[in-house]
Amino acid sequence: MTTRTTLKLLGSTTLALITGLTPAMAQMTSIGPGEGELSIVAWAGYIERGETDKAFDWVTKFEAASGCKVSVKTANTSDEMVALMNEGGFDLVTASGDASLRLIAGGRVQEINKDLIPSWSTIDPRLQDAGWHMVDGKHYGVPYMWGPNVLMYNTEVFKEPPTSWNVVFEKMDLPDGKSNEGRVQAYDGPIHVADAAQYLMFHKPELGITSPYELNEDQYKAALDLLRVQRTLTSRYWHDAFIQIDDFKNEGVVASGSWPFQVNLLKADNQPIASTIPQEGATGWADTTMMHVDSKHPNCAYMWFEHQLSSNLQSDLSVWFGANPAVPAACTDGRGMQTAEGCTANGLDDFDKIKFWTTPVSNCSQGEGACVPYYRWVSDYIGVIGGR
Amino acid sequence: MTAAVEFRAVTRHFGNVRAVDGVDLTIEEGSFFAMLGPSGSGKTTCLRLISGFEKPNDGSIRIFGQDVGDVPPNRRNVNTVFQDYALFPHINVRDNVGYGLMVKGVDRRTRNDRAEEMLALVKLSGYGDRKPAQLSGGQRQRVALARALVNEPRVLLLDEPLGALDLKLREAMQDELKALQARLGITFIFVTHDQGEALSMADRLAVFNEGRIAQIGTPNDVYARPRTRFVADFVGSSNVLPPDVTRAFGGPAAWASLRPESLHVGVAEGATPTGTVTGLRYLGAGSRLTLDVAGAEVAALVPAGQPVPATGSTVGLRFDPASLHVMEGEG
Amino acid sequence: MSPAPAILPERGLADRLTALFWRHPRLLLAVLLTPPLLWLGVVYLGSLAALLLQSFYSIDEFSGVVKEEFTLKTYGELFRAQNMDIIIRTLLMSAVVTVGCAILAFPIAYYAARFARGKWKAIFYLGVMLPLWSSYLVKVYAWKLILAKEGIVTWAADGMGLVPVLDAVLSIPGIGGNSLSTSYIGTFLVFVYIWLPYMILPMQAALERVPTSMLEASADLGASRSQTFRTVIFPLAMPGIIAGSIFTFSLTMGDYIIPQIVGNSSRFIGLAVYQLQGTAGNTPLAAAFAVVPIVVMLVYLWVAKRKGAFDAL
Amino acid sequence: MHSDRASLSLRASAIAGLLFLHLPILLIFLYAFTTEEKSYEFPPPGLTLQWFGVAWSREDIWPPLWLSLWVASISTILAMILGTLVSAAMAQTKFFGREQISLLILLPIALPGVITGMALRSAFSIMDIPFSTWTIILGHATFCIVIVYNNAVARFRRLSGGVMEASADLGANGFQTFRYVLLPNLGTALLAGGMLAFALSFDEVIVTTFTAGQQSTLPIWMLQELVRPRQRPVTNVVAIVVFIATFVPILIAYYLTRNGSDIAGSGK
Repeated sequence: MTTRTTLKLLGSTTLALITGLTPAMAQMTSIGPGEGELSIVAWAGYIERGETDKAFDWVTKFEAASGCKVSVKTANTSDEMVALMNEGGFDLVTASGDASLRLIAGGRVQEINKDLIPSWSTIDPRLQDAGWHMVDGKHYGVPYMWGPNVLMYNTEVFKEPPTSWNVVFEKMDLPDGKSNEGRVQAYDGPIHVADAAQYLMFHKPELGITSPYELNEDQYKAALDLLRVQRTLTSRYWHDAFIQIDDFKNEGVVASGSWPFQVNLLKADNQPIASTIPQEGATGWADTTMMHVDSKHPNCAYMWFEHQLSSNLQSDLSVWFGANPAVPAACTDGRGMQTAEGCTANGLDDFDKIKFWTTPVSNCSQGEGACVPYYRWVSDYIGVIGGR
Repeated sequence: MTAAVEFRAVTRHFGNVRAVDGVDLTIEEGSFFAMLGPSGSGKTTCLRLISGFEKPNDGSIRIFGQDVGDVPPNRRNVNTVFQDYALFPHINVRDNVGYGLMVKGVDRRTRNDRAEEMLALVKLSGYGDRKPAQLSGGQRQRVALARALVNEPRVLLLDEPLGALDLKLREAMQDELKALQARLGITFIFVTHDQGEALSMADRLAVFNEGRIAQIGTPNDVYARPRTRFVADFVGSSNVLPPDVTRAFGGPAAWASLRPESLHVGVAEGATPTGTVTGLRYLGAGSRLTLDVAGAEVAALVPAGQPVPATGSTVGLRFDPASLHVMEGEG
Repeated sequence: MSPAPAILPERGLADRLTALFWRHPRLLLAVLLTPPLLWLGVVYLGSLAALLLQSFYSIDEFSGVVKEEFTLKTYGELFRAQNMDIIIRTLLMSAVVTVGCAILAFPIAYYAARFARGKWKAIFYLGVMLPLWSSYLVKVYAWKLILAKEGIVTWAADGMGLVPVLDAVLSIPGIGGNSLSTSYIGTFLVFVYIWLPYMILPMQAALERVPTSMLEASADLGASRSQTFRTVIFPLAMPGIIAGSIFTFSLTMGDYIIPQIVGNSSRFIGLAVYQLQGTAGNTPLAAAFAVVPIVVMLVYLWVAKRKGAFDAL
Repeated sequence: MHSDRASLSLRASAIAGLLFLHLPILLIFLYAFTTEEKSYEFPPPGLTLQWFGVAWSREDIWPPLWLSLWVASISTILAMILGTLVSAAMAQTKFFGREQISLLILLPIALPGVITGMALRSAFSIMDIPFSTWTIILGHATFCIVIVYNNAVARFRRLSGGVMEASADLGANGFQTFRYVLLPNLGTALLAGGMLAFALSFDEVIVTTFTAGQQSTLPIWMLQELVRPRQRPVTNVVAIVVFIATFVPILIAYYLTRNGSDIAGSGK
């Protein structure tokens, strides 16, 4: 580390090593014996080994059967997942649609060979070739789970489920007669701009929004203006599921966009909490397990791909997280805890009402360079939260 | 007699400051030698050059004829009594005194015996178990002395050893040091800015000014026959006469010194020179007059019992011409 | 007495080395300084240089991969309005926290330095040190609970009938909010609490160096208490305050945990750096942000050095 | 009357300040006994002793605890060596670059931890150094040096320079001076500095998150527990145990340094 030249040299060598490996990395053609280890970047609650609740454990048996010891690094946002994968050292990531394309474009994940995954055919056909993990006809991941971003609310304030997202976007009096100022929350991630856009899509059709992830300058500006109104209503944004749980319990928060995960935990704690998908519909996430380009344990990774599609895992996972399995049979075959009613409650039938998270890019259906790209979402959303 | 310490053209400078500037010096073995001078005159640096804490930039230093340019302090058989004593705070008095023996590998029993002997020498028997912090200033000074003497050095260096003591203790210690030196017969070199101390204790003394030796000699030489105005001024309280005033006193046209106690005040008639009394201070053993003689200020002592002239009166001055000392040096 | 030699013989390697170092004092200095300078000069400064280097790179906005080509684009981004907001917000908060700490610390430091003796001295020392060394994280979470809308402050205000006061405080525009835990006031309180010991200790050290006689001299010359404070105690405590403020200012500027837990989600530099680098992977912009505290602290240290505050650290 | 007694208002504000410092700590104690598991509510719904047992039997506490102890020990030893060396050099002589070095030592603590952490992380990634226990130690030792240095340099300043010269004058070589004079006089200051450095390293989280990779130190474990609470009171139990465990070393450090003007342990 003596001179800048050395630094530069070392830096570029490292980069060359990483990028140089990408094309050379051939797709796997067969699965060998496990390497004994597997490290996964995952959302909180995605990879459970019975520590939180003994009934929910889909790691211990996998470890015993495959000999691959699983270690999990939890990430709180899609941005964090991309950063962790860019840094390297992990085998798998449970990436949402707003991260998966970035990972593919950045050359951080490798194409997978679905022939090595016997259960591939059991995946929901609507997910098999979804655009957030398939590029140029190549598959870059195995679908894991999907779900809506629900509106979580306090049942003591809302005797009837709110029918519109307006409770978190517009200044208004809630059913208990008090203003919603300081009593609602929003997600602390730039992808939340899409929620605003979806709301406008319903209430201001004159803007001509067709997809909340494809916004031209005018549509984008309208969404930001709406978010600026929301800033005046929101005391604090949430980015951590458990801090949101705390805030619903002792910070007086009564409504917020949320995940079924928090809803289930709060309900289990006997809190007066419920959730709904209002008339505007909802954004949602469809997560895909992707494999790092430099994965040191590819055999274990392929064993996990197969394992994650087993219907009893999918079933338990969907109960645990309050979401929908990538394998529809898990709702009905009775091998896990999930039931058909449960899947319906989690929005299995709402698939078409959900706009799945995907990374906004400038070349969109409105034309080349017509849409506002994601990096502007990032910096502008920081500005909105900062009151600008 | 061999020379205990010899300086040949020794120079030591710190940055642009010449702390010691071309000093030649010979200190006889067995003598009690004083280095006298105001602070910053280079005397302490000379001491540190002997002990080895400073190294000369130029010139050479010999101790008992051996060049010590390459010898670090721990191998010089020279010990120091530091100005602030520098006793080791964490060990007791006995171990402080025995330290020099310990680092030479002397066994504990012998070391303790020798330490007790040394403590007895400085009249501190029975204080061995105390920590330095539990001693008075005078006692610490004695411990420092005992600690320096335990190694039987051939030269003992004392850096303002009495500076921190009060007047009475200082006088007692002066006598003791003198007696100790006579008894042990080793060379003592001590640094002081107190001319009285230097005059009363030293066999020979060197007066330092701005890194050079202004004069070197016996106390009597230096006191009675200062070579320069600086020496005359610094040692005692001599009248320093400019050339024209020297002429008024009947001497040559040169700078001269004249001790106040050599001047006798009497009637103006027939006396050369005469002066006007401008001030008077009562000292107990006499009075000190300030006179204006040919435009210069001159001091004279009037012994007790003699009449004291009034301020403003004109008086005559009489003196033994031999006591008018014409100085060789200018500076 | 048998005459000993004037020069003692050399005994072994230790003596030879001692002589070597005595002849060449620079060599000893080099031996002493080389390991720490290698560590701090190469490892630490080298790392800072690596960081600065990154601030001249940029990021590919879509894939999030760092492009290692020299550009000033990232610094340009730093001057965007929302990023300037973060910088100004952070510097203001750091300044206010520093002043708050200084005001709260003074009576504690002054009492501990001047009046506490024996047992009380030990109690004050422990009283300051224990919070300093007890888990930072758990303390911050405890504050979240204290400040929550349904937390202890509200509970106590309710019990004492002070709810209107609390509401009035929370309705102050700009710094108020829905509850203390989601307002700038809350962020400020937690910062002040967490960094307070860092102000007390150097301040106490500086005040302990003020000789009692100096205060007596001032009183003797007819100064009133407040005059003594203004003209004697305060200037003498100043190096301690500056030393302490280095910590409070810098720690506030760099903290990324407190604003995540208490406050209204507005970013501070520390949090921005943490999120840009750690979660968004935008290392170049994070590095550019990091340059701000480095510059601020270098200026701060330069001023502190001139005021002689380093001795009080 | 001016100097002996503090005015009532001064005494009251000093004591109020101390209480302010301790209120949240009382709360931490209280919530170690709450019956509520997943999040905090005030007042706690009930009290129980069970969390102490639960904490004891939680296996995931031990590896972070050992790692933290190990990291803090090694960092402290490194910091003590480096801090002593540099303070010895600074105490000895005036030399060119002295001021710059004192600034350099201070820098890791004067710059925000997030900067130090990020800088080290950048360097690791550029040099292709994988994260390990040693990367954590590297970060910790860097900011611990100043703690040891501050304590040692204050003691050097107080130790009259004469004693080292006196030792040499009496015939001791450099190693003897180090062993018989320097070390005994510096010892307590080094010990105090070392203990504070240890405590600092043990509680550090800001830098560690950047230099730790996959491993968890105790504070990182706590952070994970606090944001993802299962049995949240367990973190309070751990905090209490650490609090009580640090009480003794801090008290010892106080008695070791109390006679000097050097206030130990400022700086984090």
